[in-house]
Amino acid sequence: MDQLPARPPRLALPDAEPVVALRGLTKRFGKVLANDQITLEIRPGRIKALLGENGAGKSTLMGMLAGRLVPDAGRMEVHGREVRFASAREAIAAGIGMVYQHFMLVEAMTVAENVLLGQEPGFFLSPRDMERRVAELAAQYRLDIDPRARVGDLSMGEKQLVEILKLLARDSRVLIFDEPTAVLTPAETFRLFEALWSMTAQGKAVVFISHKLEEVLAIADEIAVLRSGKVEAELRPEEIGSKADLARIMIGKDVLLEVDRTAAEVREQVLDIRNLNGLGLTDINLDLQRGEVLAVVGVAGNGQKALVEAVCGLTQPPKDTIFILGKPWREYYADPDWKHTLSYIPEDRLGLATMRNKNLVDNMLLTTRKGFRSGPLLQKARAVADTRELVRKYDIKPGRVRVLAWQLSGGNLQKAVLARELYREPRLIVAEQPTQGLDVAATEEVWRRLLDARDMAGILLVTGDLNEALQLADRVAVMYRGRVVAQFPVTDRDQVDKIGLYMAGVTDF
Amino acid sequence: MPALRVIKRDEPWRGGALAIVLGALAFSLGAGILMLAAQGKSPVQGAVVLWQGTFGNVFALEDALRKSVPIFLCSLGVAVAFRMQVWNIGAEGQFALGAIGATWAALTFPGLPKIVLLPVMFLAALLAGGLWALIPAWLKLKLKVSEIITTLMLNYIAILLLDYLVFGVWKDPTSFGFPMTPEFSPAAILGPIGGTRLHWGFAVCLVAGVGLWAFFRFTLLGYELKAGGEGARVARYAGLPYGFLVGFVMTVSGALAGLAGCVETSAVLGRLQPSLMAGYGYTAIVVAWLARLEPLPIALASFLLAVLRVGVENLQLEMQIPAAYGMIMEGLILLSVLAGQFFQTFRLGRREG
Amino acid sequence: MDWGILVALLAAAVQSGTPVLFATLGEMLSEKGGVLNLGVEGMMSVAALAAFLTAYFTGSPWLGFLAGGLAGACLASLHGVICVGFLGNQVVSGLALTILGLGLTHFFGTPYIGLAAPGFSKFAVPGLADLPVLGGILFRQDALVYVSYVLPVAFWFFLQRTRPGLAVRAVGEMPAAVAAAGLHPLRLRLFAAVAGGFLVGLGGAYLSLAYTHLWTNGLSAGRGWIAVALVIFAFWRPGRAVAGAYLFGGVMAFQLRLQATGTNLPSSLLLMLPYALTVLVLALSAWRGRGADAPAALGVNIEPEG
Amino acid sequence: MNVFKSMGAKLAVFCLGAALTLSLAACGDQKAEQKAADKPAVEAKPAPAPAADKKIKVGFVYVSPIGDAGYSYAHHQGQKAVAALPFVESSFVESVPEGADSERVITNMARKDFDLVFTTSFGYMDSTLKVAKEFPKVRFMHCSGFKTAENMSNYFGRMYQARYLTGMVAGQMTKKNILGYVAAFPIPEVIRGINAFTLGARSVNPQAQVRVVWTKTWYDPALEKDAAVSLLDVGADVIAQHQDSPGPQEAAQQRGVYSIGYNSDMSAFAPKAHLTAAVWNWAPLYVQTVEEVKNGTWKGGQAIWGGMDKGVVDVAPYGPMVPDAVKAKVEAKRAELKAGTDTVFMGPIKDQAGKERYAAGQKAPDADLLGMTWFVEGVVGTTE
Repeated sequence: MDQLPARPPRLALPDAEPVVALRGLTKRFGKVLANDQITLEIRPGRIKALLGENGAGKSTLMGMLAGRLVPDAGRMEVHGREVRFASAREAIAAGIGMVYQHFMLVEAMTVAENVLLGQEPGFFLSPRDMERRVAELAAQYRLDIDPRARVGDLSMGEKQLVEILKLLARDSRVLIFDEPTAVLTPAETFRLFEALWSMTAQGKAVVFISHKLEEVLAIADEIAVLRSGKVEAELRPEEIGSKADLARIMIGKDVLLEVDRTAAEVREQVLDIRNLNGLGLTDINLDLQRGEVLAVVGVAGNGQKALVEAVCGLTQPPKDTIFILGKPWREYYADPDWKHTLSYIPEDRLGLATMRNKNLVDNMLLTTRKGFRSGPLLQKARAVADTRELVRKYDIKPGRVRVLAWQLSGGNLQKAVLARELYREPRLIVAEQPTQGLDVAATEEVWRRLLDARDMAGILLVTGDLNEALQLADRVAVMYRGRVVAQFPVTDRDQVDKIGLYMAGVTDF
Repeated sequence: MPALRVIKRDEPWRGGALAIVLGALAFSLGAGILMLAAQGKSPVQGAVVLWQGTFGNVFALEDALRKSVPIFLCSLGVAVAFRMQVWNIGAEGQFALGAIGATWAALTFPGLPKIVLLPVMFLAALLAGGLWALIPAWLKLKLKVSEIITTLMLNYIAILLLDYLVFGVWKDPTSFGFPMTPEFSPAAILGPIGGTRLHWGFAVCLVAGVGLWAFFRFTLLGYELKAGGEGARVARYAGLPYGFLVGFVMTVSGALAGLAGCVETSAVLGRLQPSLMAGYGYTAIVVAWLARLEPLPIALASFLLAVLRVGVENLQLEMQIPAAYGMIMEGLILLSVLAGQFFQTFRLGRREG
Repeated sequence: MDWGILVALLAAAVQSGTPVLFATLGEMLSEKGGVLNLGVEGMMSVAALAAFLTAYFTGSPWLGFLAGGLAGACLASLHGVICVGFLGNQVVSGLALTILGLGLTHFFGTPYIGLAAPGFSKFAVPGLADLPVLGGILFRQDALVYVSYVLPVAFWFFLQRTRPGLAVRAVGEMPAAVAAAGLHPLRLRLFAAVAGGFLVGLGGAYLSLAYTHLWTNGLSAGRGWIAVALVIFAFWRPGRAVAGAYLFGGVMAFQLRLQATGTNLPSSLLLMLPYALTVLVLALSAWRGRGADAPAALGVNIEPEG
Repeated sequence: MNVFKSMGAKLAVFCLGAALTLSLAACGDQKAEQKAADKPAVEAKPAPAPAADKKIKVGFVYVSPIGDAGYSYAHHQGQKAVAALPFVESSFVESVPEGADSERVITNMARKDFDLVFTTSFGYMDSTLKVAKEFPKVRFMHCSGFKTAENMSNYFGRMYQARYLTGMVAGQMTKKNILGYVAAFPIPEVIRGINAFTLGARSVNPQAQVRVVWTKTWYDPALEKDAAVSLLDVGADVIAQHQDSPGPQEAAQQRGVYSIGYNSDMSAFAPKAHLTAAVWNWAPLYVQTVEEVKNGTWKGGQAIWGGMDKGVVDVAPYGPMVPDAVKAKVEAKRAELKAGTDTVFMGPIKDQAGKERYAAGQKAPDADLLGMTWFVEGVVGTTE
């Protein structure tokens, strides 16, 4: 993470009139006050970083600016004139464009079709014309992309280029990027930064939303820190002493995301992957012992998902490639016991790990139900009692067991999943992006629980967050295009420094 | 801009389900009355006549109860499948197959004593209905063919199969060529309960309804079925045997519809004939959805729609209102409940500013 | 079977395939926009009645044709409002629409049964009709069949080569992307559902204006359901919809001719053919692994954000 | 209320078995005898007439929607004639499924003090009988069955007579000697009609051949038209039908060949093709029955199988293309039938396989006609 590019000399722009001014914007979701009286100014030719924890209200704020959400109170001004956006269309017309964290792209259509969707020149379309226009635009900003390619076939980095092209095609004057680097390799991040600078050089205003301190310090001209829905501070990078200072402002207390990690005793092997080929994976060889954490890192979309799904039984791997708790995959999945086996904590908490319209008891039973059977019957009363106990032990808010999964916040939902899976006393834990979208407190707790779990299990941690990997893991495996390109202990500082290169597929130095 | 906007509820609306159904009924009744008025008929008289033909009349109520038996059983079956998000709209065909199965048993072993023959008939009906429903389940699992279409096409095929049998091999030689099987032997008839006009099919309903309720509430498999409704991926995540579950719900679903066919053939007709098919399998879908797939509400909703069917006859007799009126009401009720369920998770709020 | 009979069989296949073709394309449009509408059967019935009544009272079959389309669109808009606006379950809403549609036609249509309205008659297209074989099959039909020849091409052109077509395809795949692009996903879905309903309605109109010149209850006789199945069979492509519709029409025409030439097969079994074939064809196309061609957001409602 | 068009309910519409009590004896069938024994020999005695000042309430139960333009429609025309009588109050219920539903509807009518109830489908027989026993003061007329009671008679029409006449017309008008017959369901009523039509055609044209296509539907104009077209494609040049829709008529008109209608005069649908039609006419019988009730002369336990002599069936006026010579031949036979001389099923009659079913001079008994399940010689097709 130390390879972020150096900022080019900042242009000495005069304080131009703000292109966008937000005055006292407030937005509520049910009982949650997501944005409270936010006032901000965005100026042309500047990169404004919006820094804040998950749940601080960054995305809500930008959602209102992009016309996707309607503010409950407050005003927005564009070039000094008050505006009200009833839809994204009106925001786009006012020159405000947004690149969302989850790409808003139609996978089944071509790059050109995606870029020009809603922007087509006439009623009739000529694919050739559209492709030519997009190609010209890409050339103008030196973006390398084939307008005829199907978006579904592109890498994450390329997809982001398509999103940027969409904004450029709309002549947006304010470009909002919501956590744009989460899915990029360091090299791609570098390229993105260059593109952002070249856009500001052409007078565009850029809003860069992130919770990554280094990136914000590297790229921003102005930094606004959001906390609990309020603007906590507005700063210039040069006013900031250290990362720790910035973190303190962001979180409100001295928290440096670090956990004490004592080595656990390494015991028997719980996972063995031998020469796994297929499912988009090539030559995967991994092994994991009880008592250790193996982090699989890499840019999203490089085969981690396929690996996890195969290990966790969602897809079927080729024969004799995966061995779980000493058993071949087929034998293990023929009839796995609910206890002392594999626990999977998936990235998709609401869609896969829980049933959104069911209460906590039913959700608890999802993977533990066999522990509550007596003959053909289910011991509901015991399940309720145990769920109640878990809710208390893990402090899952709002503290009731009849609450439905969708009503929980991200952190509480993850705690509930964790509680359930650890209740099974697993021997092997597959944790996939376990802290994505969680606030600092929740992140810390998840980390702590995972480290504690090493006593009983080996942990396969799949994450895109290098800090997380380095905090928790004993060993790191880097994936690129379906291969494990490097595997090493975290104590090997040389290798650790090269993770960024590995993630970009560079292995020969 | 004091416009209204949609706000997601923080908590699901308690008691909302009942309010929605009642609201939908009121709305449909209102629309229905308007339609009468548009036809130049007196809505007040219509309401009175409808009341007299249903709740105002013990005889009609008894009949509605009899009629709700097949609707209830089919609807239970539909609900079992819908709970797992398996869209079985083939209750009509499975009903036909159940009738065919029961008839086969009744015609093949006419000499058996009642105590043996009736169970054999029930078993044959359960098997026939269940296996028939297993075809779309198999196609869905092995070839990913949408069960919506296959169950529907199998309805047509089942009805034609029934036709083929009663027009052909099973035709009563003494029926003067009419498409019907010989009358069943008395041992194959599900008789009335005591001196009432209700038949023992009610006991079957009670057993099936309570059994299913208990099954979903108390058993592991029942829980697994509910969880399986979240889809194949969640099922695989949770280690649920998804394929088995789909096959199981379709079989149970088909078996219940088959049971309805058996009861209707044995208790009401006493022989197999094409007039058996009266669209209960489709009404069952309306009922299941109205009742939010729960057994007790299904009982109430089947009775309600049976009452509607009976009451519409009185409307015809007294006011010459076409029979299709009942169908329109069925459609309206279902559509308004669907729209109303929106308010289960959302509410309207005032937009500020 | 000699040439003449084969030509007659294929000509009949084209005719009985035509209403199904209209309906299939209509359902396909709706599904392309992400709205699964199982109410095709009800929509076709109502449309057939509306078309018949309009032609009967105005004397103009073309007005009737239009009225059929509009009636289909009206019913589809009901489905659209319930599913797009109120997030109703699309499967159940479609079924309800079928029940309602059949009820409405029985209720309002009964007094008009047995009357004859002006309709479309077959005529030979000068020149083309004299082509060997093809002329007899394709160019001795009624005007609406000729309309149906143009329709799949227009349908393809609309989806692939026009602005709203692109937007409709996008909203069936990923509504959020459409919203982000500044378009209105709900309006687009409603449009797809209603426009699709219009085409389905044209199919219904064909039944009472061209296929026969009569009105009756149950005129669609299951053709709506076949159309729903054919959309899957066609992998959401208009070209294959044509093939599917004519194949279905061909089987229907074939079983009747088999009887007419004197076969000993029971007619119940012959009448099962089209339905059995539908299941078989679906199984075969699924076997070839093409289910993935369905629009990604088909049947998934768009939740409001707040 | 059959949502998705199950053919089942409509099927029974035409289950016209018209097995008369009369014929039961001739039938000699064990089961039939048993049935006959079930009910006491009915003493045919007039039921008392209702009070003179009160209107007579007459109810009708139909198996299908009256709008089907076919079977129930024909009965409904009769109902209209009855309702027009000044001393009558009449009502009806349509689309009543056979079985439990019909029992309820009939009972409902009886409880509402109807004086006379017509139940117009075969499948209503048992429920009518049951209700009749429960309500001895109400009079019941059941169409097309074979059971009766003290207050229940049955009735039907000899449609085959009209079929025979239309067959004579068709047999003379065909040039290719192939007649097409679009038929609904293979039940005796339909088979009998096809046989009578064939016998009529071959009586004037021994070369004539009748080809049959089953549609398994009573009213699907599109399918029935298609079926007619398929017959035209195999060379038929006259199309007859036992269907309720004029679809086949349209097909014939469009091909420029001839057609024979059914149920009612269908010439409006195919003026250039329509030769004639075999038609029902229930009005005279219904009006007569009501008048009997009024006068107190109505009797239960009767079996009325009315033919052309009673005016229940007839042929529609001939189209202009029918030559006088053809008409003359047919009219001669028609006069015979009107006079009550029924020789339609007079031997020699052979079946499809060439086996002689009735020897020369032997007349098929009514019981045979009611249960007819085989085709006569000259029909191409199967009764399955």
